[in-house]
Amino acid sequence: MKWFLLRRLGGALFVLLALSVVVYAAFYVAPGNVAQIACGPRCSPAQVAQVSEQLHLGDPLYTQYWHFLQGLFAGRDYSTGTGVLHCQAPCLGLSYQSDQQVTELILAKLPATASLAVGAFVLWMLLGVGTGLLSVWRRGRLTERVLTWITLAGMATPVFVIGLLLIIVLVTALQILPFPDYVPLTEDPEQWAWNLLLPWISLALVSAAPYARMTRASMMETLAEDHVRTFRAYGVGERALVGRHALRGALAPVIALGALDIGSMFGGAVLTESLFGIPGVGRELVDAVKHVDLPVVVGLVLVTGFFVVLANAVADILQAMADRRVVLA
Amino acid sequence: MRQPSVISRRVAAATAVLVVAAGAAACGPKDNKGGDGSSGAAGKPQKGGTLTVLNSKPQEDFDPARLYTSGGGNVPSLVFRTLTTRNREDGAAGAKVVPDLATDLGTPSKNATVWTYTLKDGLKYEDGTAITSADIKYGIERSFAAELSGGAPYLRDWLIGGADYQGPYKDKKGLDSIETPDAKTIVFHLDKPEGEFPFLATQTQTTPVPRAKDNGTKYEEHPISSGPYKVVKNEGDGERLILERNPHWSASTDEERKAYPDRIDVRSGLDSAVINQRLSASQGADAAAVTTDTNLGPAELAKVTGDKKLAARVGTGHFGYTNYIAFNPKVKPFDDPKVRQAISYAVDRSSVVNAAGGSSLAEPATTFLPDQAAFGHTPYDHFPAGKNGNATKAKELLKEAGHPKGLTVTLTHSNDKDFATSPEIATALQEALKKAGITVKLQGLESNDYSDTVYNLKSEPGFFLGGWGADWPSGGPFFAPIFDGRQIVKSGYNFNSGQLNDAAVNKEIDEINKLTDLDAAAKRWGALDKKVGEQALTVPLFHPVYKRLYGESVKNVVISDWTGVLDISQVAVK
Amino acid sequence: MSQVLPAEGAGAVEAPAPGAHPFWRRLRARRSALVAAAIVALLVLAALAAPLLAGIEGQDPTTYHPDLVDSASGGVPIGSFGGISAEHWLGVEPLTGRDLFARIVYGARVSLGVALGATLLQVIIGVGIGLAAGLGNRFVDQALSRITDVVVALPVMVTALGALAVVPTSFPRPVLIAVIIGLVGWSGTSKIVRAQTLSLKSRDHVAAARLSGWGSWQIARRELLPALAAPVITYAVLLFPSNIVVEAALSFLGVGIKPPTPSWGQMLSDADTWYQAAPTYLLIPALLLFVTVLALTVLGEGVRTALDPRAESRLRIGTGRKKEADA
Amino acid sequence: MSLVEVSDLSISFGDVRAVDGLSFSLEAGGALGVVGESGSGKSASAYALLGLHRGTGAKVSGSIRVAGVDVSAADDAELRALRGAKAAMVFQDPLSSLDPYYAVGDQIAEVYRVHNRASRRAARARAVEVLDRVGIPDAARRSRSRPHEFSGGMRQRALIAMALACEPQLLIADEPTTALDVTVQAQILDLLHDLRRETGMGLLLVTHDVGVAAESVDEVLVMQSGRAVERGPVGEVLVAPREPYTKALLSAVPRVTEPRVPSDTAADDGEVLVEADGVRQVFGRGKSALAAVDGVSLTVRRGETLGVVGESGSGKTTLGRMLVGLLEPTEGRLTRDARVQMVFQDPVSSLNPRRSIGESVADPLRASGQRDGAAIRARVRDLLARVGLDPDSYDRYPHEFSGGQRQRVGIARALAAEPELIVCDEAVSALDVTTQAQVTALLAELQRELGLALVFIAHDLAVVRQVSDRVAVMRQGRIVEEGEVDQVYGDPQDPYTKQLLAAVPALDPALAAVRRAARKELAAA
Repeated sequence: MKWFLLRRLGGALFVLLALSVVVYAAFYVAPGNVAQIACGPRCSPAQVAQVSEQLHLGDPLYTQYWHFLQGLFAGRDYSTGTGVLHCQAPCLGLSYQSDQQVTELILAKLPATASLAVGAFVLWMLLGVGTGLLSVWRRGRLTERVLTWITLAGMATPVFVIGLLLIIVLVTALQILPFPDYVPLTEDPEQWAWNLLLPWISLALVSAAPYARMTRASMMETLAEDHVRTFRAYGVGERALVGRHALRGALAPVIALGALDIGSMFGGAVLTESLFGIPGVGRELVDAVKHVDLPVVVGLVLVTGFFVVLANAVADILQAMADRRVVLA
Repeated sequence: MRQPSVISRRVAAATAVLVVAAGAAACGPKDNKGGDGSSGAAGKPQKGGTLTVLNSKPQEDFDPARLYTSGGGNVPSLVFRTLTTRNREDGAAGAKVVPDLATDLGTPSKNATVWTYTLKDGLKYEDGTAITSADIKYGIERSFAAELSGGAPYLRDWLIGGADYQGPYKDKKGLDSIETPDAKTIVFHLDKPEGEFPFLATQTQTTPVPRAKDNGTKYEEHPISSGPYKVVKNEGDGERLILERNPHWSASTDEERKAYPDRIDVRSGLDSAVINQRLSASQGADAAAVTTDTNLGPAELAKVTGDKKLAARVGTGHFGYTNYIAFNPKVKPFDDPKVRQAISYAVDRSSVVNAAGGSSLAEPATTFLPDQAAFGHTPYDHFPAGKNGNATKAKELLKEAGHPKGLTVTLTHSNDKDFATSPEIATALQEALKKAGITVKLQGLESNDYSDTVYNLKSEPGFFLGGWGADWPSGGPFFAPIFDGRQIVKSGYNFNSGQLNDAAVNKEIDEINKLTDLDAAAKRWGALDKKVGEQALTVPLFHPVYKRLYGESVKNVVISDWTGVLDISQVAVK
Repeated sequence: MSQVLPAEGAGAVEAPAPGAHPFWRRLRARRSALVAAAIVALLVLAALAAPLLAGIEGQDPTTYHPDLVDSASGGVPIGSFGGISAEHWLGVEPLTGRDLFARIVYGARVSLGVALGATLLQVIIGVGIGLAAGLGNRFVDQALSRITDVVVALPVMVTALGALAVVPTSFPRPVLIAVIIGLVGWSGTSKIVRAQTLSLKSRDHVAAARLSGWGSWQIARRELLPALAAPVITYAVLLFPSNIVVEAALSFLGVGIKPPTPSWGQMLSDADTWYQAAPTYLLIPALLLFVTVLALTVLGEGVRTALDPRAESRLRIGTGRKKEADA
Repeated sequence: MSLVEVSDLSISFGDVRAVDGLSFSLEAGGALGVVGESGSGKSASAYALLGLHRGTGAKVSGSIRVAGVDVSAADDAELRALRGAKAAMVFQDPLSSLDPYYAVGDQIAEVYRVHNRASRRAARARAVEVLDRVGIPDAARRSRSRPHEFSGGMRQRALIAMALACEPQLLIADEPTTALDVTVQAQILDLLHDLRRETGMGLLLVTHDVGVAAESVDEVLVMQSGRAVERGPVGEVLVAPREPYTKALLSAVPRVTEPRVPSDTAADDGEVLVEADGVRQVFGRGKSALAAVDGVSLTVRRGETLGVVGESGSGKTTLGRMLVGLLEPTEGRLTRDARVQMVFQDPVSSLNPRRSIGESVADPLRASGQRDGAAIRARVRDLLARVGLDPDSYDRYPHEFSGGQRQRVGIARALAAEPELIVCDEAVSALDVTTQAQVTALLAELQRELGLALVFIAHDLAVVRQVSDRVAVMRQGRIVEEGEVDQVYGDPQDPYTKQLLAAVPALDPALAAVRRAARKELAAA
């Protein structure tokens, strides 16, 4: 287990560093005069040159990257004009656009994204697993066929289509829900939930389908396994068979998938955030990329990557813990 | 992604320079101008209450040195007083410049190269200390520091020694061309006559900054207020800004700012759709809400138009801005005036206006200067295209130019969905020119790439969509950067896309700049525009119109032609 | 980083009996799959015959009709249901008055074409990398797996924007989008192929082929590729609709297909704000996208069950992640 | 009334009729062995006794009474009351038959509580009790382990303990020892024997292995294609079978006690084809490294057959793969001066299901550079005929053949490369005994004709004795004993060899009893 975690950590570090190199290289060749952007459109060439020097934009790529790494592991100092701003490790640098520390900026955006992800996760897990179990319970009957079609429809609908349709129906026509306007949980929990309901539902509807299908398939497979047969042959009732002996094994891959999905969603559900105007990580990424705000992009990619990698590891561990036959080595 | 607001951070500013910090303008509906000059909820405006401002763009860089505003901006103007400021009145009257910290608009020397200002008595910061002319000098000097870049270029261009000055952090000695003989007097020495200096003095760079409180790039977190409100909370780099009354501000020294609400809560980072949705719902705190940066998009306008109650809560503003086609005559075939004229004839302004959001959001333009007296607007239409373009005339000209079989050209535009230089406009032109036998290929660039490409002499395409806005309502900053031969920038952003370097034009610009009678100057700008228009270096397309919703209990809505947006220093919520 | 994807050595998909055609028989037996196939065929035909169809209608996708929209009220189409009429079968676009039917059929070309190209690329890269990782030694496998991890963690948005910025604008945009989606989305295929390869590699008939004297390449070609066909096709059929969604998502976010080329996602993106003023403008591409993806998914299901009735749980298909296009 | 009464039982799965008009009965306390080759319907019949076909879509007709319950008429509750309490079942694969997520003791307790009103604690105590009874050492502690922490034999004991938990009148054992090594098999069979004597429960033992039946039951029922062929006391049926099928079956069973007919091709001075010198094969690295083969030296000479015998995990398959070159030894020297080929264990996976068998057989020809299609086809036809297949079956696919036929195809493919040595890795283990006999006969014939050397790897001591000239006994990656086959089998020197040989079930029930006693002594000593 210890070795497994260590190796995982090493792998994750590699992936993250590789990601940052890729992004650095891509943006280095990308057009967009960063110094001019940072300085403002009417800056004189001399001023642009000053800004460029201040941001170390004239340095070769590897030097810039080295500074980035230094910041990441040791922290970096920036001049405020009258003094020095120390950006503590892990320092992802300052945004070209707003001079804000990237770490602070991302931390400020994370709660919205996390709210979106966690709520949607809970909803789609309930919906997906519930639907899956229901269709196993009612297998071979009309209910199962109807559920199969509903899940297929869910899989076929992009989140922005479902979201827009829900806006038309729930916001415009029926006026049941407000147009989402993110309110921090700390500010007003009720409004927080009320405003996020629409995005949650949208995400849950499109995301639940694979879970329903997986739950169903996995349950069917597990119910056919030898050990379930054993307990059936010993007079154990169907309910106990499903609840005690099938569900646990069947849900392991479902939960692992859930971990993966929520992990990647922590990196920003770009579409949902854009559609509903939720000020989260995903929207920030779109914005930063459009404005060649390299430190923010790199920071966000690293954070996103971190969550993906973390989710993968968690998924593996969950699966292994659920299934003791798998040895973590 | 909702329709992006007109403003998207500093970057987009290249095309919408001024719109950026001022927040786009909205003057009272044109047809509604005669009345008492203000609209909004009925009843006498009273002090008190909280005004909510719902914005998409955060008030980042809330530092007077870094702000690029027209007339001191909207939210910034609540905190930062300047030497002069804009007249807070509806419509054309609002396009005038009036004194703020200073007692008058400044005393020019004979040739308008030296400007002297005297401060009013009893001016205080939020901490009760007195405002001195040295603080104004220091504030201006700060704006030269590379750390605090972002402001307009004029101080650098006009002040003697400004081009080389690096700001007070690197250069402790200061800028000699600003003198403060005593605590109340400040004198500016310019390297050439500038009759419009009072306009420049409205920008936040002339806000006093006490040297002792300056902490560089961190100053934006809590800038020291000289205005009616002070910053009590600044979260997320200007995403949430809470302003409360500054007890040391005195209405007796400030004729412009009404400052009715007790508290101003600026919430930004909101999606433009959310802002408009909330304003139209006008629920709870949103009833006392306005926006200073989010227009109604065409789709939203369509919805609002159908609802009388909502329509009554829409402010309409005009702001000096022109969207146009720019030519680079160094690129064939645009070196041939006939080709440029042919295109001028061929454009279908009604399609273009539709693509820009329809006739309520855009007015067709045939002049480069905006349709406002302050700019000295002189009507002309040298190449009458009518409503839908004159393809016949265009074809004739093309034939004369030696292109009897038509032409194939590339039109560069931005990929932003901003209804200005966006693909929709480009496609509308593509369709119109097709009728005149001109095949247009579209080259859409991402916004940064677009600015870098079209505003750079080295990469400037021959045929592209551009836009230009006023730093202040006058011909100077509107006309000169585009047509003054000495403002062709070799490295860096160049806005004289037509690369016009005509001695006569340059000379006339210099002559007008010497005038300190701004009305007289305006007339000459208008005449010059008409003259230069003959060269067909640009094809003016339309002037945008801004529509803004405001909450139900918002009173005293004042929209000047300077900013085009309701002035929150005038708004009352009680 | 492993996936919930096929557990290693979970047993390669058993071959369907060659020679006989139980695949077609099983596929035909599913009525839903047949209906879906018919819809897909119709869409493909419509896309191929776009100029013809628009010609029959008498419209084209680019001509502006400024007279068909109400300019003063923001450019709403004049007439009910977004200006549906005998001349404009699905109405016209707000602001421009362009014909929606023509844009829809031309848009189908782009949406389907991009998705097809992207899917092919994903399959080719995925099979290549997966095979190499499965057959290669420990080092090769590790290296390729790490590369796969990086690709998995790379947001498609960043890649798209990076590529859009670097590649000259003269490069055809739909091709570029297909390439980007292809380059970012092959990891699923490669993981399946790698797992299957590892499983197949341990099979005795592969050992027998080695003893017969074949080299690695010939073994891959003769013994592995045919066995990989079923799982890969199965996966690819489901990748296809999800690629349509990714293209739509990119266009929706404004980093995909550029006007005036119509694509469904880009139309949706334009229609986004019009849900109140001109609902048909939004509903038409939305429904079409829905029907297309649904039909393709149902068809994919059919193909999958026909190819391998037992594979249900092994493949992880179209997760929320993919939909989010954040992969 | 009999404990089990089955009359006219028929079971069909879709179009396939698995059991066809089967009738038998078992008295209380009796032990019946149901013996048959694969597909004879023996397991399906056993499942029917507990009504396990219910809800699977299988059609069951006829009457079944078990411990007084009419299984076909009983409702779900009655059936559940029967299952586990009155009749309990032990399955073939003990690992997959236990729930991997729960401790073994908990699983037994759960079953106990289904049928008895008992507290959790009491149920756990009962679980420990039965675990102790089936010989799990330190049962209280081990009851908290999960199945994967047990060895194969322990798991089967645990399953038996579960069966014992409710003191059933009938124990149904479906191939209870097939997945186990021969020494473990002997222990389990002895355990079953003891339990039966002690508790007086009836035993229905389903097995393909006649030897296993001989060891454990009083009566046998021989099944073929869903029908009963012969039934009688074990001593009679196995010693003096009446029916031809039974006779054929018994004659095909290799006997470990029977000396081999010496082969005429083997010669001590034959040319050395393969020589291994201290070869090792290590899998994994660091702490998890495992030496599958740990220093083996041997030689194979032209024309001889070397048997390699060992239990699972002894390294014999790894050794075989090294001999043909599919694996490179981690250490040691291996010289190969001959063309070698291999015949694999699994007739399903050893042929590519997507290619016709002709193509598979032609592989070595094509790989060696032959391009002439007609010549290849002709050669393949010869080869197919040589291994006893229809030469015209070139274009047919593996799934159209039976296991034995596929193994013949595998042999033809090996022959196509004109090898001098063929390594047969458990080449007949997956086959029924009758087929097994045919294939071994074919191999012997080919060896005689072509002067081939064979390395015959198997876990079945009897088969190895039948075919080999020399034999090597492997254990934990090493050869513990090697020598002339009759000498090793007749007079084993190594204690492990002795143990192995003692564990082999005898076909003669009388002998089986003697050997059981001997095993006891050996264990006690």
